[in-house]
Amino acid sequence: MFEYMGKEIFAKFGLPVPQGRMITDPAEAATVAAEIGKPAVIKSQVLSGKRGKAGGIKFADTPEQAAAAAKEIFGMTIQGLPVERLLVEEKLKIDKELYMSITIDGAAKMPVLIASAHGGMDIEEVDEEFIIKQHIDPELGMQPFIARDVVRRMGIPLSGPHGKELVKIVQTLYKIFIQKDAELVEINPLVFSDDKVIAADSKVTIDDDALFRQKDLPYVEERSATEKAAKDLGLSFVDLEGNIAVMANGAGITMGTLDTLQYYGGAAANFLDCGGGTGREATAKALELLIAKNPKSMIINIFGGITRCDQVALAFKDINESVGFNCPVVIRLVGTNQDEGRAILASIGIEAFDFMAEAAEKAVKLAAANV
Amino acid sequence: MFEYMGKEIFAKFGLPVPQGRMITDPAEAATVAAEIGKPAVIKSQVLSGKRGKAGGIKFADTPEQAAAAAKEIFGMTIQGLPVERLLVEEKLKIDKELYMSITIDGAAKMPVLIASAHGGMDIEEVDEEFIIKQHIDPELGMQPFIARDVVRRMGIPLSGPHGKELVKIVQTLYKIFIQKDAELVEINPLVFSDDKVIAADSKVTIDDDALFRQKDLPYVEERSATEKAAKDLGLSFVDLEGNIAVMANGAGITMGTLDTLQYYGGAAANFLDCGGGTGREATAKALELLIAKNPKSMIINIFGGITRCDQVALAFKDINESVGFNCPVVIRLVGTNQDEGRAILASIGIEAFDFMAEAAEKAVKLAAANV
Amino acid sequence: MAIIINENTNVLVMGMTGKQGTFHTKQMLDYGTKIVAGTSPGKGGAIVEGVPVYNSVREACENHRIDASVVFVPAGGTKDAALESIDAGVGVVVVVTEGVPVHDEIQMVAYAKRKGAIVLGPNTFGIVSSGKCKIGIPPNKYFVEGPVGVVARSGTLTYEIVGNLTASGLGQSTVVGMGGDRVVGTTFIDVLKMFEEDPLTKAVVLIGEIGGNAEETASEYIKTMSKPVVGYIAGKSAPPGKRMGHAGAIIERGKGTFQGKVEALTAAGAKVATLPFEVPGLIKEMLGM
Amino acid sequence: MAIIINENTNVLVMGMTGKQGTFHTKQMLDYGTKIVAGTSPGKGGAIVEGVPVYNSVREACENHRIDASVVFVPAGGTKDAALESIDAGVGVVVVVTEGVPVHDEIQMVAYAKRKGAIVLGPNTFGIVSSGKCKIGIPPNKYFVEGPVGVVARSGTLTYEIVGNLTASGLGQSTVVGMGGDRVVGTTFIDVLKMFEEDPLTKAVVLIGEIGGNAEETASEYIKTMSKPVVGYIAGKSAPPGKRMGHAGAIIERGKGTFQGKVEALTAAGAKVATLPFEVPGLIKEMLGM
Repeated sequence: MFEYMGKEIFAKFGLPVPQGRMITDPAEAATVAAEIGKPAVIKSQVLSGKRGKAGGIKFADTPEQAAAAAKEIFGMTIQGLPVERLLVEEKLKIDKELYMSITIDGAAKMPVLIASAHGGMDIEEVDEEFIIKQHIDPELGMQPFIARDVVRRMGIPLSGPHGKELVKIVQTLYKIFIQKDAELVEINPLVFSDDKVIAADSKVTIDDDALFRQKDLPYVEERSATEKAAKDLGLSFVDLEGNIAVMANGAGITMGTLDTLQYYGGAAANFLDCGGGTGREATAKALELLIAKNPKSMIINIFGGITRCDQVALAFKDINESVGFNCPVVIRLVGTNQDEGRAILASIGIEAFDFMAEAAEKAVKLAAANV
Repeated sequence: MFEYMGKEIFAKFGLPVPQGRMITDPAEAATVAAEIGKPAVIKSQVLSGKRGKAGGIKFADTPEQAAAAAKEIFGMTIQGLPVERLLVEEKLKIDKELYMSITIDGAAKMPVLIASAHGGMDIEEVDEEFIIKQHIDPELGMQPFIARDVVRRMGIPLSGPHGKELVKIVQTLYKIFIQKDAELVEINPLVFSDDKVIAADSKVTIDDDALFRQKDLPYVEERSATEKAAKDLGLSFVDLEGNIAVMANGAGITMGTLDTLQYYGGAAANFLDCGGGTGREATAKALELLIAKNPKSMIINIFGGITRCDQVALAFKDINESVGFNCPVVIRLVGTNQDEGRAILASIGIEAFDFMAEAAEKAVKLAAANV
Repeated sequence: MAIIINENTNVLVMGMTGKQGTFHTKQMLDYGTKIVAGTSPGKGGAIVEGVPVYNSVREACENHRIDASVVFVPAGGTKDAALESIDAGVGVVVVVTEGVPVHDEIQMVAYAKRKGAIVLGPNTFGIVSSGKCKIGIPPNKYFVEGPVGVVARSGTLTYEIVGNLTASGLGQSTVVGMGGDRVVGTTFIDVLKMFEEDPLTKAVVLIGEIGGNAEETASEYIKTMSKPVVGYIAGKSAPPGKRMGHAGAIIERGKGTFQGKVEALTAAGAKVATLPFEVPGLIKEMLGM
Repeated sequence: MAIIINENTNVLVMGMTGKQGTFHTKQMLDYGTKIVAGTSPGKGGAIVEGVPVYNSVREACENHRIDASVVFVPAGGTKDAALESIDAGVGVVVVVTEGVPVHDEIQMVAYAKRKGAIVLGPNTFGIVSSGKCKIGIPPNKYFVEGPVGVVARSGTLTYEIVGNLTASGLGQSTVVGMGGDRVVGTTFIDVLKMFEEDPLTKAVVLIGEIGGNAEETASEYIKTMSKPVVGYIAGKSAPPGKRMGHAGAIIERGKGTFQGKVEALTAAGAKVATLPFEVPGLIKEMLGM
């Protein structure tokens, strides 16, 4: 989710954000800067950190300067991502930068709030002694006393305006985290600006698995076209750097296949977990995705449980007869309906392997030979 | 809270209620009945059950009949309460009457949902075997599975339209109960009307102690003028049937004083707990409230802890010198600053008792003698 | 011995800088209570009656061992204060505040149960282990050491009866106020069990009142007790449907009557006093004194 | 013996009338699992594979002793189903469903902890006490009785390794799937402790993967174990920042790396296999076979 989207959510929950708004036309920058009526900052909206270092954040004292800065940033490419949106907002007077986030601690099985009076940099770069970690009992929730104690531990006086505002911000941030099914809500920096406390940046990540009940949230596609196509088939796909296409059934065995390829000196072009119980048609479509990547060889590694070997073999046959394979293919096929599956493969002259290691070694050799 | 207020809350949460609205002018009845465009029911809005038996509920097939019925009911007195508001709503086709409520079980220390497929009468009159009681773990809340199981136990098929609607109603009712700080939310009867399930009546009681955070709720004063005046002083007052005015400090000792009066053949005119630490002025005002009731005698029973005996004595002296007492008064005064208090009383010729029983016996005798 | 608190109990006062908190801090210190810390958010660093004030219970716990806390925070913040103590691992939380919303009471009691904390109140006078430790608001002078355990729903009535006991030469092991609200943290049975096991306690006084069924439930346990129990139930003359001062003191739909409670206690072998001053005599009778 | 489930475990299938529920009911029955009931709200009274279907877990519990349940309910209703089983007192809840919102997982795991229930998953293949009881979705044929306990985050990889074990003559006491999501009900340590105490188990295979720190934490316990442990960690070749199929399988901010896990396991005295097929040999080596 882009910074401006997170800030829109923050604002909706009453969390203080700088005055301003997002534009998709750099020509609007002057108008927004004039509306603000103060020095402005123009921030490229891309899903990457390090925007500042890449020149994607500029300041402007006048609407004219804002227009010039917007023109300069718009269309830039930051870490491969084109800048198509800008956030124009008031330039804050920054007296102090803090850090605050809530995320999920898988080991503790509960949310954890991380806060520091030292913000503005990556939290990993902050000395451990200045980092406050507070787990939140999911059945108790974020009670006011927890928020107060976090602020106290940050070393901010509770009696002052900043302390009082921070106590509210902690509670609001948790409310957003819960109500929006977030995996992460982060404010860095959270700034003291005179008596105010303002979220100068925002990072909000929503749990993909909860999108079905968060339909009003803006959704930003972060996947490659192939990843998205696989997702639409209900499969899990990740682009990798190597040249051997991989399909296996199950996340663990797919990783294991990748590792085995590496062991034999190869490198996978992708991670493709075709899951459990995927049928003939979806499997065929998944194979097409792999072919489109022009790999040097391909390994199909199936340990059939719910997945039926005959369905995989039929999908292979379908593709072989329609688009055809553009590289040598190695198949390892064991488990449910193994004999039927192998018979189908045999009918088109393919012999399946019994063991994963053998199959992987062969796939590496074939890729190396395919120059 | 009046029936129509409860129904307004129900409607706001999406709980189905009959079409219609409240009127304070009987002349509007015809308009509302015409808006409804169906046979209507005109219901007196008073804080009492038994409206039906008292003639406070009438049916009308036409707007003209509605006007006539409204005229008849408006201004009636039901159990001492004048009818000043009417609810005009559609007359429901009633296929079945059910009961549903959520209240607080003090012994279990959690909310309890009570439901029955046999509604329309007092729940006390329903056979125990037809009553479903489901406690709700306050940290777990009303999960859908609980709602489904309640409906299943009510004997309503979950697959049918009534069952599905009831599952939603159980959850909505709990949401109202929690969000509105209710002590009781009750729907009796909850009716099946063709495929619909509709709340034909409503009873909602809000926790007085939570009114500070429920400011948007309508508030209906149910106290007598004296009870309200005492409440405004921070004291607890209840009108009773007898003729001996009572003031004591603490709910338990006040009850104990009432019981002791009864033991000696007397009857208290009121319960007045002047609490702990009430000062001279408030105590004096409380005494005025008692005097205004024209009792035959009065007992002041103070066991001073936080309450200081001198303050009570001074309040007594103040009243004695300003409005004066209109009946004989017995004072029992022990505890904090006892000597100072007694000295003040002695200065105006009053001797305080040491023991509650003696004082109570004396108050009863004085009341009997005061004819 | 005594129950729940004793001479080694370290006490934290929540809302210490408020009027009530400051006043009762002094009273408790006068009684001999070991008050080691107080809290008042934003006022950390202050000193009240010689006791240091912290911003949070956790901060207090970083500096002291806290065994019990007492809450003098206004009703709107009471739930938060009680949860804070429970969350910090304080084992005994005495909630004096009146007028706490009942839904808040439900939540704090549920959390206390989960964390294994004892909550007295809300709306309690507190607890006194006579001569050792007083937490709450009772007047200091009537509570002297002795063999009688007292458990009650109501404050001043308890002082009345404790005063009678003391005047009759019967001191108290521990006097426990459960609180007058409908939802409170501790039941008669919880306390009776502790008295049954406490070597110092030889007899128990149960001070109940109309409303609810706490006394009836307690009677089931009293049947099994080895120690004599004397009851007193307030509200015999109260009419049904009227709330007598305490949120919990109301006869509703025919339940919670005086008669029902007296019958249950009597059937369980307890003696029930008709008037408060009769309690010491019944105790002596049951103890064969 | 075996851990968590055995031949006497009575199993309830939640979502029994769905396609997945019906298919795996048959598979589990074929394996010998005692499936005594199923649930499907609104379909109470139906019979699936000879097993009665009820409207709720509570209704099923009114008619059967239920020791464990398995959840085949779609992701949107999984939390409710798991809570329902836990609430009814079911001691072992196996949540097969994938794609459950992580906030729902947090809630169900918290409630399970409070109620003392064991939750496997979400996103687990389930659990097999070989030859006695299978709950979940693994293929039946590879799981045979024997001395090796297996605990894993991933399904098919487990079948692969179990297949290798069985082919090498090493049967399994119990094979436990913890689930591939970031928040799951059971940790490696929970399971390792049970294996350590289980007389049938002579050695343990821990199948981990990149992401999180479950393997590192487990290593601390492995140091204290009397039984040999062989590890296999998937994801050696995975680049940082990429989620490898499982929500939990991601190297974030330099944490959860293959190298870190292997080092921790090795330091704890476990042997770590480089490729899955090496596991049986290492087990035999450590058992002196």
